[in-house]
Amino acid sequence: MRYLPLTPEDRAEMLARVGVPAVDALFADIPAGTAMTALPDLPLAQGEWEVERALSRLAARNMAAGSVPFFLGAGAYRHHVPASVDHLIQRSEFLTSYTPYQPEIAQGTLQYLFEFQTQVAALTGMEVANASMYDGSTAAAEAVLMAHRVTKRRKALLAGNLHPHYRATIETVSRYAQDTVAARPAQPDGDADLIGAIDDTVSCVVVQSPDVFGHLVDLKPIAEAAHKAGALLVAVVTEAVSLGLIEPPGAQGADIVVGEGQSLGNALNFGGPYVGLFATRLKYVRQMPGRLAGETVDAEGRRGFVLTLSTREQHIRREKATSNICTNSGLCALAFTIHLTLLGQRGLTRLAQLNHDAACDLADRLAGVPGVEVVNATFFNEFTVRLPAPAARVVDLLAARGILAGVPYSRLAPGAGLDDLLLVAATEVTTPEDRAAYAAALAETLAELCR
Amino acid sequence: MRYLPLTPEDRAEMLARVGVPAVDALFADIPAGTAMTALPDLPLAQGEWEVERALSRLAARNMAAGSVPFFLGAGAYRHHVPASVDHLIQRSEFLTSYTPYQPEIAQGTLQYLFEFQTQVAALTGMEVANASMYDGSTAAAEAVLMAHRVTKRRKALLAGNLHPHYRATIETVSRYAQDTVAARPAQPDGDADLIGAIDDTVSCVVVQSPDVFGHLVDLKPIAEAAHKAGALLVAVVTEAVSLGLIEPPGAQGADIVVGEGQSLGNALNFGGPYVGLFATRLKYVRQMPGRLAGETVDAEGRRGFVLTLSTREQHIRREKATSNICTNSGLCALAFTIHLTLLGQRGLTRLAQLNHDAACDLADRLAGVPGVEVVNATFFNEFTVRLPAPAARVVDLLAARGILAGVPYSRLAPGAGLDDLLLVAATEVTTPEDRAAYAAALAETLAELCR
Amino acid sequence: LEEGLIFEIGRAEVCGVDLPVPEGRSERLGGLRRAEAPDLPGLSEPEAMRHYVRLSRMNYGIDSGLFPLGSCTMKHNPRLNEKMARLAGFADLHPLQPVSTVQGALELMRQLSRQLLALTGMAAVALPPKAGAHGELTGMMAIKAAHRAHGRNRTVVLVPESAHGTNPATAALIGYEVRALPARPDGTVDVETVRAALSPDVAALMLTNPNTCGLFERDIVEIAAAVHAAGAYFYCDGANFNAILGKVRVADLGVDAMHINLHKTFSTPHGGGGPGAGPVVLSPALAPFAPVPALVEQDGALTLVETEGAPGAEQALGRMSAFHGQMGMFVRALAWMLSHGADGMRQASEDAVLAANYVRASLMDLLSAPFAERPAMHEALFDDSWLAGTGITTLDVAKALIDEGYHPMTVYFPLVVHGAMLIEPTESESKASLDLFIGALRDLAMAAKAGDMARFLGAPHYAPRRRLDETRAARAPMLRWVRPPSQAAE
Amino acid sequence: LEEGLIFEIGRAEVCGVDLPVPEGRSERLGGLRRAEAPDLPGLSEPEAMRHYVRLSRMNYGIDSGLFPLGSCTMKHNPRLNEKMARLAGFADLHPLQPVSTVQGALELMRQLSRQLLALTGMAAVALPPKAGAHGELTGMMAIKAAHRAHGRNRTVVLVPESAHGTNPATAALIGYEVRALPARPDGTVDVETVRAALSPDVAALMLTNPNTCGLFERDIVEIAAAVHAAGAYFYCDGANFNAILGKVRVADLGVDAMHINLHKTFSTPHGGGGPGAGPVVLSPALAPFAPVPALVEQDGALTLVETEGAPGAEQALGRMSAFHGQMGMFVRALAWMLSHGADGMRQASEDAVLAANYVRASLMDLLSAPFAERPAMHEALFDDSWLAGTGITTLDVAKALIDEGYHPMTVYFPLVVHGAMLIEPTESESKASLDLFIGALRDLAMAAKAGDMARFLGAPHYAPRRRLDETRAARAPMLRWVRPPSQAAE
Repeated sequence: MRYLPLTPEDRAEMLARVGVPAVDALFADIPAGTAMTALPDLPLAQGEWEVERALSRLAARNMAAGSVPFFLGAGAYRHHVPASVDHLIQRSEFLTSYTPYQPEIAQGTLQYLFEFQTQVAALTGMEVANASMYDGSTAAAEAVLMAHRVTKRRKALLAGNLHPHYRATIETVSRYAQDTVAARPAQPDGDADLIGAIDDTVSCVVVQSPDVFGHLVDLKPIAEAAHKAGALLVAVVTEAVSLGLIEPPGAQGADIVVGEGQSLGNALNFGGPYVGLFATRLKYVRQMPGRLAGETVDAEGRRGFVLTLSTREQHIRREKATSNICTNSGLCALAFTIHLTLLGQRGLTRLAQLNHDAACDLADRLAGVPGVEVVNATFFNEFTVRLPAPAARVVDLLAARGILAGVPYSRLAPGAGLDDLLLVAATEVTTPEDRAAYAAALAETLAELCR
Repeated sequence: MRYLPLTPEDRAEMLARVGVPAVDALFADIPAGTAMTALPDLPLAQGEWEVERALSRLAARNMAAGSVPFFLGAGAYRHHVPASVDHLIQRSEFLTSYTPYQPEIAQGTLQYLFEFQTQVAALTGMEVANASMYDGSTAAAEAVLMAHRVTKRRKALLAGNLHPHYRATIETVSRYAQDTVAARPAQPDGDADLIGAIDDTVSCVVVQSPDVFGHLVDLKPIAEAAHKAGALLVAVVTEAVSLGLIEPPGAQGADIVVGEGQSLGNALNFGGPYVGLFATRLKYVRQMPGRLAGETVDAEGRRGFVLTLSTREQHIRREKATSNICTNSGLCALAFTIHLTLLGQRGLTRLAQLNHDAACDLADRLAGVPGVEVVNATFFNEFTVRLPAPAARVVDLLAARGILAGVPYSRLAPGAGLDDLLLVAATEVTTPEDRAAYAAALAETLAELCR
Repeated sequence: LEEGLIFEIGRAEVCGVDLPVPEGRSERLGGLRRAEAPDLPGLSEPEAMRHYVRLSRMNYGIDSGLFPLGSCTMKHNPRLNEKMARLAGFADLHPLQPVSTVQGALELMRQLSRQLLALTGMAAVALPPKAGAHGELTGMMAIKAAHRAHGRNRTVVLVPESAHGTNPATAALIGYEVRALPARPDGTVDVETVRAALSPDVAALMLTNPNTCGLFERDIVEIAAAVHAAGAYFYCDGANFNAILGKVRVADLGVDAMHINLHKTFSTPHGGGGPGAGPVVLSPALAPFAPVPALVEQDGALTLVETEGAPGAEQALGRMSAFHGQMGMFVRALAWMLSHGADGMRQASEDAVLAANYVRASLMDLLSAPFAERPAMHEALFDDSWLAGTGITTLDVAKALIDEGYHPMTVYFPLVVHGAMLIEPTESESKASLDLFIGALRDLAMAAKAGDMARFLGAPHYAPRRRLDETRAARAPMLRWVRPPSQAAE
Repeated sequence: LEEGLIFEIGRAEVCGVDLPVPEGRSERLGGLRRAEAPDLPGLSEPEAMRHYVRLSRMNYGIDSGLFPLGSCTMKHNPRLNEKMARLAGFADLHPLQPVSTVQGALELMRQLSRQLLALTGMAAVALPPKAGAHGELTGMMAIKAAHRAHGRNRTVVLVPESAHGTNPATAALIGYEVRALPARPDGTVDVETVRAALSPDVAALMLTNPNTCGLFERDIVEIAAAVHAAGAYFYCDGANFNAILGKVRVADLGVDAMHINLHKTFSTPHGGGGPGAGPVVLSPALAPFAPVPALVEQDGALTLVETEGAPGAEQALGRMSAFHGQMGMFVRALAWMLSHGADGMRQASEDAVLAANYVRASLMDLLSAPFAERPAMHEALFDDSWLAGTGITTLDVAKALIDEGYHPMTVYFPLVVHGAMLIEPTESESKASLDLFIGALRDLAMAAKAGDMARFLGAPHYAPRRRLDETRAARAPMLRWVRPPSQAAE
């Protein structure tokens, strides 16, 4: 087997050193009757070429986003990632290393994590950020738990237009942690009355902007109201690129900002791995979950980096830890950092503007399709249209024509009575031809459906 | 522009240091009237994504070999290359380094070249090999020039079944170097009378085995005859994998072995880059072209490697050099070496056997197609069939059906009167289903053509 | 050459990505345009390449040498798997595309599930968890959900002292009281200890098997029976699953839930600390409570049940994250499984266990190995009693090992032995490599005993950095770069 | 840790590739089966990965730092280009597939040709040559073919003393007598020198422009006119084309043939010494003699003329190699051209030239720069007169530069100055990087003048190897590993 270097002769010599006659003697502690006598019922070893062929065939049975006009968002966005990013993250020394427990030979990892933390803080307008979380949704759930710790309250208020999957993720953890969640109903035209729902039992208000329907939310009044009630504002950003154009939550009074960083450096990957962003104010740093890289010096006084404040963490604190998380998304964070380093503030701003332009153009085109209403007055690169037919049905029909048209809201929240809404995103890789093809196909499809 | 780090401010500061007002002052030596005042008539700079899209579209207009049943050979073979090979050759330190002129910081390159040389020598059964040539055909031309130097004769005898492109390459160089080439006519059933053509005016006999039609050639009697006439035997191998199963030319008396190494580690690449193999006897080493890595020690006595015997080369010897070659195929040689290291002798032998088995099976299947005659009694992984219709026409018809059926001999040598011959190859990646599909499609196509 | 931070070497006006000039259409930002661009200096592409290549060269990876971090399973990462995960048909799929357009991806998830079920004998698998600890959380939630569904309100979870810190942290996160169980002298948990700790309050036992001392819990079947008899569930931490692939199915041991670290046992790269993937396998008792999204077959096609309570997920415990899980890791893990096959996976476990025992046997005369009366599984544990009186600590040995060209072993874990050194060689090492490593450790051990203090106390001497001041980092945390006041923000 | 050779660490029975067991069909090898397997030890995949990763870490590349090898043009290698060259639609094409199945590949070759022709103003381009020297050979053969076609038998080729060694070697290879031309004091060739050397025997002049001293040959138009007037052709060595992209078209200078190193000017990676690619552009006078295969358009489709004498290649000089050229390099070069565009290519040349002049201007006070009265093109030349009396040589300076973290410059070339140091920074370096490099060289220069011999004579001190004994290597060449007699061949 190509991955196993030991030969039968090696094994025999090693067994002799160990002093047992056969390898099964080493498994003698497996209780009688449970040790497997036959191989598992699975195929035998295959060569690289056979495996490559089998998996390539599976891959070919999917409609790759890049092969068709593509308009999906809802928390995962298709951007162009420079080839250098993917090359660099595959460097052995990054790819095959582990959590930098031994900083003297892990400065590469530690320094990029420090760079990542600084970038995330700058992007979100916050004072400090951690070294990444699993993804945006789990970061949001951790933010709620952290808000509970900070405020010593145990009830979170969720805005109605929080991504339903994020809401479900928060609700699930809360349910098992015996915390309370007050979730407002979805409001496709904007959750205008959120502030009225804030009271002094609430640990935090969780608000997404751009929200799930694409509306930009002015966080300042919400932050004010939350702070007045002794609660924290947790801002959620599911499209990191939006921060290139939109006032950052930190500047609007957010206490914790969580986000999905997939848009920078990372592929769609059918949902994972992604990279969660988590930033907060310095005063809350010891309540923050996740790993942190910090600056220090070595025995010769040279700058170096280490994992720090690990007394918050589970391998030291065990059941008293701030979170049970130990693995983060190191390699995805590296991709994020390299991509953002290549962009710099100039590139990011331009990229964000290109996204906004593409979405504005698409909105204008779709608004021109008979029967279609663009719901949003504001948006970044994603908005909602109201269709004269069930959105899921329209999406299926357009997929059959080779257009991936968006995310029906009903896919995220079936039974919410919003089956006519379709979330539509456009990014810098959406061409004018793609947008024209979409508008034309949508017009035809609707005409057929509503005939 | 993303690849150019200088900013306008940088340029201004640098110009100030240089002491000129504008960059055009540095181009003042361009003769008046010839300096370009406008940009060349070419598109302006494009982003990575635009370039990727444009080239991907061009790529999509080709029929990739792996996407269809595929049976071409004739000097370039489709094998499976392990993913680790391509990963390793893309390591920055290999990919972006140069000829190891400074051995102290190029031991990586020098050591793999030394490993390559040793592998090529073992594979061909020769005493010494160089650090690679451009490809097999140019290596063959260099071998002829070397034979002239060694024997002080200037006439090469080429076997009739040498690959026509190799023959043309040798003839071209020879024509301009004012040397003579005696090339025998192609003999699809085997060049039986080659020995009779050897005389003492000949510097070398150039024989390919397996020859262009796939026949295995017993080199021993040819070597004997050549040596008796004071000539060298130059053996040509266009399929390196064959050396896993076939007696190496070195063991059969060859004086120089040249070959195409593409089969190991390298993709088809539409013809290049490939990697030329060049091996000879130790006594001729100072007449050998190309770079050589040699073992030595450093100032502390540790083993190390350097480029050596460079007094043969053009950067020292100028017009008296053994060849004008300075660039070799370093990275392709590295791919060859890694692939062969992964295979080892066990893997190579098995790989070669699988190729032979596939070809035997294919020959049997095609022999069963009405009107088709398999010409060969012996072959490795490629053989010749005689068709009842022009091979080029049959190949075109099968391509239209999505089968790449082989190389018509007329493509290599139009006007040779051998238009009914088709060269057909099978390798380890040719599946039984591919072979069955080929036989069936060939039968149908011939039936239609000959109706 | 030292390598600065991007904030020191980058510049605001530099950009390493060429983008068209935006047309600047009518803006629909509702007055929320960012007032000030973020302070993010850029690098041109050549500068960025060099920066990160240089950083990488300050790291140590599996391809640099043996990486014996115990409990982390640093095995070979095949590049085939990287290539497969990057096929457009996997990497370039949006999680919310119509299921009709992702049938190959769903089929891959099904094949992965089948492999995991065949290897464990369990009834169901939940793929969404994004790492081991996330898998633990999912499994423990399923246990809580099951108790609730049966109207039981149990409050205590039993965890052995030797457990990974994530075990108690996870149990505490969802409101359980954690009670620690001591090990018996041979390093394993005695069924009697468990019996004594069980009560009607106990919701579950969390046990790592093979455990963090590198031993197989030989009473495990009796323990499981006792747990079940007390109406509790048995959670198994699968971090060390690598030792027993194809040797025993955890279902046959009585396990109710176990997470599987795809980045350990199935070799998806550790990536400097993630991303991981932690699917959880469940017994028939817990299977109904698996989270959404769940993969189901309907009318010959595969689909996803994405909402709790929907048909097929009536009792689902909820949702663990936004999408379906770590698809990129699924592809890599399945490629590893198909490459090894049933035979290769069993061989891998045998080789990993053999290698650990070989290391232990080769060092026992110089180092002190607790619990050595039992066979080791895939890791070899030493304590620091062999260093007594030398003035050298486990940490010093670890740092000195860096100077020998190796990554150190895991140190000070598990907590149950003093000055622990936990060595996991994995099945990826050749005998020659193991012998070199053993030689290096033997050499160090003799130097320590001979009193060669300088070699240890100042170590590492030959790394990109000398020993780093972790106390200082924690006392006055500097967690981001701050632009010096002398530089105007650009 | 030292890294052995694969022959030392590998074993005959180990294989890192899993292949099915052959069925062993009836053999058709005609008795020529190999008697003995080649002595090629194998490595498992993890061992092979580690071996070559470790070897790579003993190398220096562009991504490691500034790589100022003069005349080699070590510029940034974009990874986009690597990705594009690996698209199955390019990499997985057989050169002899029916042309109907490779129209995209042929279109790519056409686009590359158009770029090269637009940049040079020439009439035709031959893509097949596989490297610069191969391009020279092709160009010189075209010249010989043209003379022959016109019934001229000319025997002499003029080559300046400063030329690359490949120039005289190429001319000699095809039977020309090489006559060297001296340069005038400012480092360039005087048209009068050329006129004096021209005669009815002269077939061609080979001139590098910009030349190897880093200067633009300012008499080049007159030189070309003189050459043409004498019935000879003007071959231009295009190794330094990088300096003049978009600044001047060589056709306007009177050039008849010039090879272009795609691996220099157009950034296809040098790869440790290849593969390269050396297309040749030709004037109208030489265009008919371009080698086969030639790309032509027929009935709206592209096709290849592959046989000399065939329609479209009636006067072709012959065939240079088996197939159509370095397709993999064509893709990379075109990606580079499209990325830069006309504007970016001109900017690249300007930046490269500016960087070289900046380096020269920043070092002139300490080092000695011959020919400094003329602007440098894209490389800065120094000689060793500044080292006079120090006992330190150019080679010592080069090796000391290694200790500063840099690859040395080109040394002892061109031959026309004593102890030459030829520095080519390229357009890929930031000003900060140039300043660091300049600082390192200034520091070394001052150390040399201060007599700090140890820093030079023993250098490099901090490289994987100390200075290597090249004399020993050449005197008793060991060109392959030989199994020690003590080991039986396995």
